[in-house]
Amino acid sequence: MTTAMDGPKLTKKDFVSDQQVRWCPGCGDYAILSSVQHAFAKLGIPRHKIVIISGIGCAARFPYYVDCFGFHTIHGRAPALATGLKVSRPDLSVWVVGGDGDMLSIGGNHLLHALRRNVGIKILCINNRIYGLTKGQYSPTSPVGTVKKSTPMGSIDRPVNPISLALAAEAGFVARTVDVFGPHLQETLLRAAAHEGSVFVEVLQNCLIFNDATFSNVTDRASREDNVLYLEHQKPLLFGAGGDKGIRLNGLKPEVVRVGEGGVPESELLVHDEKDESLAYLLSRMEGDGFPTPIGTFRTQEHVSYEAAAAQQVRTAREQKGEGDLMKLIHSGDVWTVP
Amino acid sequence: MTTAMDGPKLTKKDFVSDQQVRWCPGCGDYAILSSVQHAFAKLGIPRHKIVIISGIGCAARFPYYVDCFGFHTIHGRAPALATGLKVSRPDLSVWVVGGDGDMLSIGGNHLLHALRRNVGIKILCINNRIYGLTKGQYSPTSPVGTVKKSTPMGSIDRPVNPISLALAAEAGFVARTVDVFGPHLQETLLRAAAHEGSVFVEVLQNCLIFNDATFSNVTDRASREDNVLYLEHQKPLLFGAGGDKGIRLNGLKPEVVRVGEGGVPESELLVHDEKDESLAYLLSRMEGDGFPTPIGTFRTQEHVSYEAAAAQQVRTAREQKGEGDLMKLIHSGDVWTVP
Amino acid sequence: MTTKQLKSLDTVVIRFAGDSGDGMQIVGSEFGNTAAIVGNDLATFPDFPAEIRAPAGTLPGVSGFQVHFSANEIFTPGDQPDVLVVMNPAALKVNRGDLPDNGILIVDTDAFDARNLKKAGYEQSPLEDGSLAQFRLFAVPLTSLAEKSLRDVEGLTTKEKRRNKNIFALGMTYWLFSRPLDNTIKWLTQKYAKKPQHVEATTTALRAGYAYCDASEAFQVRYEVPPAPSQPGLYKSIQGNEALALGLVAASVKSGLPIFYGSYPITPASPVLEALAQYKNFGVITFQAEDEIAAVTSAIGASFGGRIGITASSGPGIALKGEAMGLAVMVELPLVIINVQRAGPSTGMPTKTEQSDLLQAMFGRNGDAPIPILAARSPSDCFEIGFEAVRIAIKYVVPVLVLSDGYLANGAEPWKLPHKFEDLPDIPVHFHTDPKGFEPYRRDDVTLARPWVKPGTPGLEHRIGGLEKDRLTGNVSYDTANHQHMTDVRAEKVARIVADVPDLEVFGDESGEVLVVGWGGTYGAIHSAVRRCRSDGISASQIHLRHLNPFPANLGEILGRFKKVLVPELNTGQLILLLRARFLVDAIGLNKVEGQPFKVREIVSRIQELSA
Amino acid sequence: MTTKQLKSLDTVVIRFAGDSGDGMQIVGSEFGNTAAIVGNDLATFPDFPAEIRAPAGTLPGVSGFQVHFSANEIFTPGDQPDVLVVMNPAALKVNRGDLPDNGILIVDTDAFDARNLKKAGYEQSPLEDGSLAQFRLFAVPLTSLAEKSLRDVEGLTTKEKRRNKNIFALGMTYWLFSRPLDNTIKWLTQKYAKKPQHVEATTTALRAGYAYCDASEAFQVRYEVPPAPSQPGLYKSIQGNEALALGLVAASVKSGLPIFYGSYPITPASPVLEALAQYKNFGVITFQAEDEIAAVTSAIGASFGGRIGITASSGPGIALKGEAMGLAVMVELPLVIINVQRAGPSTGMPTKTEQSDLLQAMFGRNGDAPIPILAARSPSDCFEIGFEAVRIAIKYVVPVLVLSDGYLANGAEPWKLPHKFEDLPDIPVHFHTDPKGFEPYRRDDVTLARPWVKPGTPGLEHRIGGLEKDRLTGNVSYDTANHQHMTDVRAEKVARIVADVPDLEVFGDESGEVLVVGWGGTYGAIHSAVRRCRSDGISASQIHLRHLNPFPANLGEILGRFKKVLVPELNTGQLILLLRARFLVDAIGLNKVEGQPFKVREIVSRIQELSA
Ligand SMILES: Cc1ncc(C[n+]2csc(CCOP(=O)(O)OP(=O)(O)O)c2C)c(N)n1
Ligand SMILES: Cc1ncc(C[n+]2csc(CCOP(=O)(O)OP(=O)(O)O)c2C)c(N)n1
Ligand code: SF4
Ligand code: SF4
Ligand SMILES: [Mg+2]
Ligand SMILES: [Mg+2]
Repeated sequence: MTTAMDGPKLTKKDFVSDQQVRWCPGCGDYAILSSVQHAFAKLGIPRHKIVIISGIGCAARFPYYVDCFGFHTIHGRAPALATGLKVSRPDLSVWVVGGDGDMLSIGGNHLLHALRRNVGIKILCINNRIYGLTKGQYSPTSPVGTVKKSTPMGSIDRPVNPISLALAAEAGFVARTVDVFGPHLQETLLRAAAHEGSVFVEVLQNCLIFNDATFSNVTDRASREDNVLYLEHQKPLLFGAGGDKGIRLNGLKPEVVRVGEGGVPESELLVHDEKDESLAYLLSRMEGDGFPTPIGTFRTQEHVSYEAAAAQQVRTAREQKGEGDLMKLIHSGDVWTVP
Repeated sequence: MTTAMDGPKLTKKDFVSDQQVRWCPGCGDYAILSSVQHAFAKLGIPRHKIVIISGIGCAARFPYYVDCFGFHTIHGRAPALATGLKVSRPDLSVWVVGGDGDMLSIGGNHLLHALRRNVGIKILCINNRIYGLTKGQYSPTSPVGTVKKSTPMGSIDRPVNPISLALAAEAGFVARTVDVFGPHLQETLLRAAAHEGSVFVEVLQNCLIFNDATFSNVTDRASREDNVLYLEHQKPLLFGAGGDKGIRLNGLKPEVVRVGEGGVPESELLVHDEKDESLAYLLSRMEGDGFPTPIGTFRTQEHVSYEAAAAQQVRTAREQKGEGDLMKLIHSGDVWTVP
Repeated sequence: MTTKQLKSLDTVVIRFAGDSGDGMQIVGSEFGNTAAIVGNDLATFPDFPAEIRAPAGTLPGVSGFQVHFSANEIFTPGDQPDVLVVMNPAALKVNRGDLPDNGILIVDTDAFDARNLKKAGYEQSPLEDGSLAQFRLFAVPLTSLAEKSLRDVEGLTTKEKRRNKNIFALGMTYWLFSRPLDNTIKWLTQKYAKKPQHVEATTTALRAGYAYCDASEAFQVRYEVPPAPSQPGLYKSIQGNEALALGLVAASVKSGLPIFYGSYPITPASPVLEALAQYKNFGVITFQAEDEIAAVTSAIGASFGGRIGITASSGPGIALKGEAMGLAVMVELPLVIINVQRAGPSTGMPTKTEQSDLLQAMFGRNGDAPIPILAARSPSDCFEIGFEAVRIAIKYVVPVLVLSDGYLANGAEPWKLPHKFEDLPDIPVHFHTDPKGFEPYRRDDVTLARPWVKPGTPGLEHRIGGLEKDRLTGNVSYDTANHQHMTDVRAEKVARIVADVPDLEVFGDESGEVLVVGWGGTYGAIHSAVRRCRSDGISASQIHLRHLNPFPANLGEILGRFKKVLVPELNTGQLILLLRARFLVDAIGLNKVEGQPFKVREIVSRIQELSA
Repeated sequence: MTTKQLKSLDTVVIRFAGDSGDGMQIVGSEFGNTAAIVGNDLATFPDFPAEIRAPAGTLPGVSGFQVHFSANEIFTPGDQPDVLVVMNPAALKVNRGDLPDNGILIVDTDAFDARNLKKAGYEQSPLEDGSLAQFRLFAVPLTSLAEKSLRDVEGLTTKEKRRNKNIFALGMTYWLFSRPLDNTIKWLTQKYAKKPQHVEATTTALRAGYAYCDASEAFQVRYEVPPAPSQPGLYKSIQGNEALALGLVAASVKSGLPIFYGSYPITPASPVLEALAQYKNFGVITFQAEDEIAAVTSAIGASFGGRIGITASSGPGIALKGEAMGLAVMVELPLVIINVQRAGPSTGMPTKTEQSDLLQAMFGRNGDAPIPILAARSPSDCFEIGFEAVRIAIKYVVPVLVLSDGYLANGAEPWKLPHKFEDLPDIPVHFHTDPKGFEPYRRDDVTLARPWVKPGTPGLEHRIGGLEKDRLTGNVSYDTANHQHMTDVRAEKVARIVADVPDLEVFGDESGEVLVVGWGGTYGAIHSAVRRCRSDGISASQIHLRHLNPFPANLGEILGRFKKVLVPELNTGQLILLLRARFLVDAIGLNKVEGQPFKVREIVSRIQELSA
């Protein structure tokens, strides 16, 4: 596990690399980058102990811009490559950054397996519901009917829900945040960093050029309060201006209710519990239809990480058989001597 | 959509191919094969309209043994290949058969995307929690601690839950059945065949050679009643000898209760609802810890299938632009004449 | 107004260069379209950064578009510009090295402020330090002139008005080369049909640029480039990717088989997907798969179902398709796999061109798994090659690989259109339907094709797969002699496609000093080079391969007739390896991997050296 | 008891054949182990069906194991058996064609019932129709004799007792070739340590088989095959996959770098994973990935982290790794990629051997992406090659590809063990740690290796990736000259590995008539053939390539010294293509793709033809 080290206090600037940032002006990735740099400075981990692994896409250019170790790999494979690194080097803080195409289309399987294995890598899936770098084809998170370059008559594929998927893959820590919600994003990253085991964070992001305003319901200042549900452990699910709305369970179906005067008492509301897998899944399904978009941590669970278990087996083997002795190994078995 | 056709009544024998079956004696696949052949005979679809697509593995040898069209493709890719076929030929009844390694390890992503796209293919995932054909390495469904060829000290990967995954992928029809539960298996296949859209059926199977008795809790006649929960739409969740046990909800947590005399009344039990996605997910998480293994249909939902939507776009395009006229297309745009 | 001079020119190369946000691709291609309509022969070369919107004003953010237009037949977008239009200091810095002395240089002085100069790494303004003295410099405040010209247009912000500088510049070049405005005005009117204020602004700016030169004292000479004598016919200007999509659709119509196109987006292949998605009324189904493996396997599934399955990608994606291509070889179904090559290895330089995937095409699969390979030689040839690939795939019931590249994909040239439906070859399709004596791997005597059977055909239920198959029944076979036989047959089947490969025609002397052998997108550069050498009296000839596997039947014989064989390739030597191995000819490579097409003079000088 | 005759033989080939369930692999390899202990030189060849348990009694269900043991040095498992033991009619049918006239044939008559005969397609019993008259037939009711011999063993069912027929047969062959029983008894005792009744049963059956021959009138002659004169030293019998795993571990210990082995199971490569999983006390981490792509990329991640990343697969899996191998080429990290080849294309014949992935190894990636390639020539050579691959990967900071094959993987031979730790070459490792003037792509002058830097090293934070990189900083670069430079450097770096490639030694005349050039697992067959030809007075010589890229420095020169060059390969001609292209030598191929190794006589007769 990565632990804080003594040393000079770091600031955001320490994590700004010498590479010119090459995203489109106005791209949501800028805000995410800035939050990541801020959060990294707060981790208490020296720069040389942090590694960012990415696939290919606009989002995947991330490593170039953060002054730590970085590896810009190939499309979709970042979680797999990061698995090899983390298992080899549990001392490093390993982050994986990629877009919705990179992680959920070509890389969906590696994502799933890294999460279910509980490899201690922190995966940020930057979801803009579009392929940015290849100039604007719809992605696996685009809603049905998306009219883009490769779908002039609208897409017909039902989209993937990244949070549901990460939950079904039993990731150790599953959260959602938003590019422009700086403090929330940072706080989420800090919690992610502290978690032992696999982490999946969906970051809603705006691609100004090819899919502008796809999450405007969440980000528009005017409507934000009515459309965003902040998940907080052990707190009732309240939202709306001044917390005038809440989520109540009707059987296994969530419903939006008015809270307080003329409405239902707070005590009837669902209380968030990050340990409850069924609740987390139920919340992950909430979308549209008058429901707010949940933001925050859906679920956490503690299990020994894959890299810790792997290291433990090496230790156990050494205890049981002794540190490997090469010549003994080579000379073992049915050996005969020719004099 | 595939519809029944008039014609001579078919029997199981009509679906027995001339190829010698090459599974190990005692392999659970024999029972599945027989049920598939029985069920196919009842579909009312002529043999030449049925296609089985498979990947690689013991289970994936399926197509050779069923006398219809078949394609034994490459490891993990059957759902993708079947997608191309079904979209091209919605008139065919397209089945995909593969093992847990084939579908959930190398092929996990294709499975996910075929399901979420709602392609009208019927996927049977034959889960024996082992790689049979490559002689017994643990698989993504093997429990932690599985000692097999490649894991002499026990596996450290937390397994995938196929049903949870299929639900998160929003498959149209999600069910579980068991190799030796012949009538249940057949009935499940018949329902699967009737469903428009994507189908995922997990079939628990016994690999006698490399992973014998992995599902003995479910299949042992002695303990079966106490360990199997048959899901039936609109019916309370009862199990145990004479239905003396049931599943009740405590908040969002299921619990096993004694039913009837001295226990709780049936009316307090959870009632199965195939339309409820949260319930389905909750049931998919039930495993061990005194809980029975649910068998049957977890969830169904109706949406237009991918192939129907694709065909509809072609029709709409033709209505809007007219049937494609090649020379008109070639001669369109900024054309000039050199006299 | 003074009377201006009018000079006639044979051939001109113009390059527009500016920031990625400056609309250089638009004015460049529109200049090309007008040249085409005027009747010039032309070739274009867009060269843009990998970033969607690279940081404004920087060197990596520079985007360029070159148009070569001529009163003669031409074959490349030109080695270097005669006229360079630059919209900012970065564009000047990146491009000035290519402009020969005395070349025309038009510069937007408005963009040469301190900030932009610094971004481009200029300490002082090159407009002021005399460092551009060797050029015919026209330093014009394009942005402010454009803005001023739109003073009266309503509904636009100042910023929007200023953005019309590119159209203003286009208007200037139209004056300079005596081009008509109406074609571009028509295009702008269509493009902005829904935004009338933009129609007004752009057309006004275009006219203003034109009028500015007319009025300005600085512009004393204008040029005309007369139409090129072409064969009579209908023409349009076409890019390689567009042409490829059309070729596939044409083959689909001719064969009566609808297309299933399974693809995953990748530069520079995605435009083929995007084009085909427009042709749903031709029955085309486009499937944007989850990855390249699903793309190719879904296409195999479609072919199994009786459509014509097609998949396309670029190098890294083709690498992922290798295993499935082997499956297609084994099951012997028609399939077209397209590789629009880009600079590699790995992610390489996605927006740059290269020809370095030929050996991957030949050998990038496990086992002995031969696949026929075609390569387009020019943007419009992509139509023919796409069509031919489908035809061969169907005739021989075999997967076929097509090689294009970024240069062809994005470059444009005039295409002489097929006139009538009958001008296109027929593509007969035979689905086997007779259950009598049916055996899935019994072959046609001539083509060695196995029967193509659609699932759904009564009585023909059978099974195929990637395991070795019995020579007749197609059942799994581990028989030793059968494996040898099937391996030989798969090779022989591809070899027999030579019957459909036209003999090579030699351009130039039938025998002699230097034979230049090329393949794919280098055709134009090689052809120009060989012509130039020949007109200088050098005995140089050219053959160009569009069929890489199998080779044309007369290739070996032609190679033997020349003293020296030169093989220019945009890779480190791939075709040459095949030629040397096959024909034991001591061919000499001319290899370049700079992400750029050959310049004609690079080839010329190598030919000169060899014939010296 | 009559006195039996004892004859001495130089060399014997014995083949055990029976149903997959008959335990032929076990008795075959145990026979081999005993031959090794006795001091014979030996080579083994297991040949089994693809199915886990193919249907009993059928032809595809037949499993065979051949042992060649000798008083002389030998190099192959033998072309054909002198002694054939068959456990059922199917095994007889499949194998009898290989047994020469007068060969010894031992048959289990108990298995020749109507049902088994029918399954094997015999209309009547070949034991009764005289059709085996040309052989020295010993028809023995092995099953019932085995059962009877175990009459008194308790705790076993009749069925279990009858299954000891294979051990009974083994005992018979031990008598026939005067082998000691104790080694096998020791092994059985260990194997069934937890099931004493099995120890008793198997050892009893073994002794019973031995005693049966001793007693039986039918067996009048027994043979002895004296020990082969070997170099003094310690030996053990080893299979290729085992040796490979040991070689990797040895290199790990020598370099001090723990192994990360990322792999996805596939025949015939999985045993390497399974072997390495046993060596966790050497710090080995084995990672069973979700697919081959994750396997290779996880290994790249591990190498990035400072371990030695290794991945292995067979042809179809290697096809999937192509894209990531390109990444490894681009980022220049040490990595070992192993291909245990099997018969292709596609799924092919997974349990059969072939050498048809050489060109895939060379070219199976997009772009110009050269990778050094090593190939093992015998089972024990897998140790050396595995070791050497790691050494080169580390020294040159480069991915290295290793080719083995199913024949080497499963075959065994005596291996002269390295005696002392110091007998193994050192593998120095240098991780760059000095931040002063650090540039990620500044190279070593000699090896052109770039610095290997572990994340976690203070002050060396940097970024790498698959886009083309600047020649020094490693930052993304689209510069044209830089791409040319980097492409050239990547090629040059691989070329310079020639410094670590020993010159080829010619076996036979240094120049002359026929030079036979091979690579990989065909070494033994070629070597035996050349020896045989030479002893027949033919001027034949041999060179064998273990380094396929770069080639040894003296290869071209040697090729030039012979009139004819013959290149036998278990593919349709892959090395030959490289030789012809590189050296313009008119080499002649001897190609076979039957899923079986060469027989010595196949090569002999081609050499004879060529030298005629
Ligand atoms: C193997 C491979 N296939 C395809 C591509 C082309 N490609 C690059 S990025 C990308 C998708 C980008 O979308 P996303 O991951 O959502 O990132 P974004 O650009 O939106 O941030 C694709 C398809 C590639 N580089 N490699
Ligand atoms: C690309 C590729 N990788 C690996 C293999 C080897 N392989 C064949 S089947 C299989 C897994 C079999 O397990 P499963 O899918 O669970 O099927 P089962 O045999 O258990 O029915 C593997 C790894 C292969 N054939 N192709
Ligand atoms: S294309 Fe979209 S995601 Fe990519 S840099 Fe531009 S705005 Fe950002
Ligand atoms: S190995 Fe297991 S799954 Fe495969 S055929 Fe044998 S029993 Fe069945
Ligand atoms: Mg995206
Ligand atoms: Mg399995």
